[in-house]
Amino acid sequence: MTTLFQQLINGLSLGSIYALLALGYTMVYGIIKLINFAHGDIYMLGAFWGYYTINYWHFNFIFALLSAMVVCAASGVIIEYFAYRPLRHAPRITALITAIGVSYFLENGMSYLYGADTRDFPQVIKQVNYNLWGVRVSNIQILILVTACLLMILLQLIIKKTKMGRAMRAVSVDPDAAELVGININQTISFTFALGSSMAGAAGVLIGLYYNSIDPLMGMTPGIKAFVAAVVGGIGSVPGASLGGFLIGLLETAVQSIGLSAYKDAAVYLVLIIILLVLPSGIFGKNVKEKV
Amino acid sequence: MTSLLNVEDLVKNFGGLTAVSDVNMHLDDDELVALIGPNGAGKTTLFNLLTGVIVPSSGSITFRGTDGTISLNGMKAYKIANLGMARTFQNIRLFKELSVLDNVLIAMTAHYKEDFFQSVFRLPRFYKTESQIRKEAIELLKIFELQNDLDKLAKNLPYGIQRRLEIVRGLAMKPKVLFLDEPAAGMNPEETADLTRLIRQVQRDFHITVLLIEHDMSLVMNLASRIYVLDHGSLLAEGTPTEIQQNKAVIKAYLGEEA
Amino acid sequence: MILKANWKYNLCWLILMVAGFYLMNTLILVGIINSFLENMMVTIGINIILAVGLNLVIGFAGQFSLGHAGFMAVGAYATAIMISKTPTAGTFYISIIVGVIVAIIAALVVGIPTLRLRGDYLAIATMGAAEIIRIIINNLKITNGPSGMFNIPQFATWPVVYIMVCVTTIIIVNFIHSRGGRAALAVREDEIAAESMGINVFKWKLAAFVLGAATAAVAGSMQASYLQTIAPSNFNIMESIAILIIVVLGGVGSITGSFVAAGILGVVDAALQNFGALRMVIYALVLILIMIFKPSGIMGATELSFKRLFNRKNKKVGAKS
Amino acid sequence: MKKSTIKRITGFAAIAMSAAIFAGCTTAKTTTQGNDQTGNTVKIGVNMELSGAAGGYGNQMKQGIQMATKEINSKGGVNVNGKKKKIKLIIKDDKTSTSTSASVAAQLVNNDKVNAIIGTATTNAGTAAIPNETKAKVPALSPSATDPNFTLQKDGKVQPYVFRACYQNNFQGGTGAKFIYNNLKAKRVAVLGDNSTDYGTGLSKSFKRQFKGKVVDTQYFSAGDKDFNAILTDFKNKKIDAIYAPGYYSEIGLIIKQARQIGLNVPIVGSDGMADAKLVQIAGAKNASNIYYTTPFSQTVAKQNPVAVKFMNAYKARYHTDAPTFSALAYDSTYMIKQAIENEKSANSVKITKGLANIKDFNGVTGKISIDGKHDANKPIAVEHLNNGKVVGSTQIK
Repeated sequence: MTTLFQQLINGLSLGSIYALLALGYTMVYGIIKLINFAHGDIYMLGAFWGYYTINYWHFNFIFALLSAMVVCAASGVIIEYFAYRPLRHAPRITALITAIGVSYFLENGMSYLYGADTRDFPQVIKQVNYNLWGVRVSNIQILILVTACLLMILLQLIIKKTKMGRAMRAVSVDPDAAELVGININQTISFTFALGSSMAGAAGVLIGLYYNSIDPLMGMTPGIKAFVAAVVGGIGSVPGASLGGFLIGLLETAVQSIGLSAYKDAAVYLVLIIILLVLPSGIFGKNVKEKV
Repeated sequence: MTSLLNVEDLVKNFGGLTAVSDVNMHLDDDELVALIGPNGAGKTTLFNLLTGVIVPSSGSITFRGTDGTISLNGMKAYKIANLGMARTFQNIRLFKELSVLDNVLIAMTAHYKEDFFQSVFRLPRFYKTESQIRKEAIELLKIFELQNDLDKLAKNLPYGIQRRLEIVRGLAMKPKVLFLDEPAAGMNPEETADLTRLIRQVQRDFHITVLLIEHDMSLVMNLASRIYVLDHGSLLAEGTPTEIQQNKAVIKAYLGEEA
Repeated sequence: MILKANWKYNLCWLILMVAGFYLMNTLILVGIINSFLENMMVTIGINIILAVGLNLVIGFAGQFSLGHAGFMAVGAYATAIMISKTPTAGTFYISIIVGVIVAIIAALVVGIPTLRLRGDYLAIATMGAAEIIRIIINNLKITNGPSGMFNIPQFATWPVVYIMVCVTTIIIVNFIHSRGGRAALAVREDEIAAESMGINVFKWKLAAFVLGAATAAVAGSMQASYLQTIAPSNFNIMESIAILIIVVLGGVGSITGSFVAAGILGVVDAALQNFGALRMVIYALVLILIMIFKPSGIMGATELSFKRLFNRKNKKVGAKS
Repeated sequence: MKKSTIKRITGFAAIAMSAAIFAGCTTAKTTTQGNDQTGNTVKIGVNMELSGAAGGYGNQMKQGIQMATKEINSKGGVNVNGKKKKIKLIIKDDKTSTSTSASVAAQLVNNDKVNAIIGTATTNAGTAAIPNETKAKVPALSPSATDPNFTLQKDGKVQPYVFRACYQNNFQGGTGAKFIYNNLKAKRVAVLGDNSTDYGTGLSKSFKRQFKGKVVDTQYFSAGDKDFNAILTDFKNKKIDAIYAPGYYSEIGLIIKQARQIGLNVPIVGSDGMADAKLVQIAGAKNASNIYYTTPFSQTVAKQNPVAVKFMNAYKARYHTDAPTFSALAYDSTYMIKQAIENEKSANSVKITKGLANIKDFNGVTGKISIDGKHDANKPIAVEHLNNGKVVGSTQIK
């Protein structure tokens, strides 16, 4: 029984990481229908920013986290401006290839400049384990879980309650109509990228701290998993992304705990396919039918 | 003899909204029937139900095929099409990036066979069927004076010609019934007059039943032998053009209370 | 009438293929093409087979598949396993057929459920399916797990690959210009209109998908026997993406484009070997810049066509007289 | 109509025929005597994973090779039959891809006419390069390809032009098995191996084959995984005495960290992929206790080995960090080629091959190396013991 709870905690803590990353995917996809392959690499940039500022500029944790969010937001906006904006009216597959190009550029650019080695993240917060009825939880696990939930609520508030959020929703439904009613599309999309990328930046620092290991290719695997999570949850939906993240985290943990670790990724993809077959737009996705 | 197409108590609900309610109608061989009604009356929805694009909530649609009457309820759209029901779309749905000839050839897909190996290895049989089918398509296009545009992309044709090509494409399916969804929309009077001639010609030469949705009353009154009037999803009236012109309910629906 | 016109074009293509073969052969005999260049060209050839097959699925049937490497893996392992057991040329050719058959079965198993999905959802589902295939191969005993298989006898010499490039391209191009290909194009253009024209949309999607998978298996067989080494990691998501890049770079819907892009990328890849860690940075930048300045790819949707060349000439002659 | 088809078919037949004929011609002409040494340099090609999945390890090897070359050249170069020739490195990236590796090998042996090749880091990329190397009769020495069959042909005969400077999996896995059973007296062991490379699975398999106790559970992970809590929680319930975890330091470091954090304190035994200072940094010094790994490059043993001491100091001076095993193996590989040239008094590639096959008691950073009949590197193996992140002892295993 304790083991079951322990595995549940393990799954939730892994899931909160995917959820954190999936939020950024879902926002960008929601607004310009682009699978932003570079999102995982922005997360990597965030982790490296944290690494360097803490090690060399001796930032404290909160300041490193916030500055990483700002830096990642800026890089997200810059990437959108140079790589995606010129392609806004091009075929979507072209934009996708560009996103892959940006991803390669960031991964290999960082490898070239700083080396492809794994390095250890400075442990600015001492890890403390709490023992609750035999179940172990660490303070950093709780921190990540709480941050993921807070950011999700914050995002939902921004989207539902603010003027910018309204603009985002309008652009995602019909950019042309949104422009007609006076919404500045470029600004709205930039803002979305800033928001999504700052999530990735926060995730980078938190996860760097949690696992204590970062490298230039660290965004690749979680990036794809997080995208799968976003799709499972219904891409474009904020609660969906979080739910998808937790679902994938729990699933991976479950598969590993029953001893099928070699097939853990296969199980994730299998569940993805099954969910899409039953719900073609994911759990919270809206199924838009073409009007005849 | 039963009607070619028979619709009984047809209902379609979208969530809480009833788009089509208790519609009864029939189409007989070789007649030209019009379906009119104000915007949002459910005309296109009815078309979509008849052609299998959407599935009815209740009621029945039956079709007199070569071997007996067949129920079309829940049948896949392509199967219904292959029974002999062709259609055009309100917002032209040609294969835009393909040539005029390809548009017509695609519509003929069900009417010829090409074995995979024949076509991939270009066996003699392939060339034979291909030249036959092309000849047929070109002849059809000739009737509608499109023979000089064979290799043009559909998207590059003028609007009126696109409408015409869509009708030709429907005819290439060798249908028994042709559904035309607002064929005169966006046309000037001259083009509309052309279209009227065209539809008449189609009906005369090909001996098919035509069901026509149209807002242009002159065209409808000119062409149709019978008219169905749809309002708020249900049938308001049915009759010959003269009957409909004098029907109080129809006038009310079209012109509002004061009339 | 059509026939007479067609055999002229067919002959042109045939001459081009044979001439290409003899040109390459002569260059090898006089030593201009050494084994490095031969290696590069064979790699380009294999990439052409892959890209042409994927282009059929994406460019002509309009189905966004990201799982091409999975089917390639099926063909590669079929060949590797069979010719490692009985290393004869006969087994090699049988193994290609076996690979194709298994790939067709795999494509049916993957395609029948997933081809109901659209756009990016289909992409992510096919990507998942390909990963499942790879993970299974990675954990099987007969495939030797992650170590992969090596010391595979080489039967796929460059002439074999050359002929396979020709054969698969002929098959796919001929398919596109036939009843089935036109139906697939209709599906790409407008599913609803295609359906109302009596076209079984799902069937033709599946046909294109399966044919694409079958050619991918051929490419896999070629690679396994030419390189004499395969490992599951050769067939991961990145490989599927690499094939997709060739297709998009060349032009979605242009077979000629796939040829051109596979050639250019093959040369660029060989040239960048000297740049070490910088190579992928340059590659990424080139990719981004081409996409921004040529969003529809190098060739757009245009094809090299002898028919058009002839017609243009005829028109000119006609204008003069 | 018929005509065109027939033409087409005959055309195809023509292609097929000529293909068959000329295929014979093209392969028949490649009979070389290997690449001779020309000019004032000995050309050594480096076919290495500088980008892609194994890019990190490949770059460490590149550093080792460059260091060795610089040292040799600063002393005048390699002594080729009395004349000092400088080494010219030609470094090319194979992207951790089999097809690129084959292409790199072809370019090195044909265009650059190298006399020997160092590489590759991984078995898969290495085997893809073998046909081209064999055709050109140029030897390839891999610093770290560990699959037992890497140096063997299909029929079990040795690959004439392929060598390695590291242990093969059976040897190292067997040593791990002996150590856990005999020295740690552990009877119930769980295996947690890297399933994305031949290295992790190869070691897992050979360990399981040779371990005399009970292997309670075998689980796998992939390179790039970061969360092992689920597997470790599962292990914790299985009452195991030790974990055998073959893989690279980036993942094993995390496994150690997470195992200790959930209170799983059994010994964790690994392989030479762990022997890197980064292991302790990632795991945390406090967590890195009760850790053992098989390695040729023991820091304690190295203190008695002057070559190793020199290497470690030089590496630290140049790169400001402790030398990783991969750099050491690559460094040794470079010197082994130098040794082969000097023994044979020739830098012809076929001669170098012969020289490499005959290397005996070569004094390397990673121990006294002899190449055996299977072109494997025989050298002593040690098990290092970490406590609180420090190497506290090492055991020689016979």
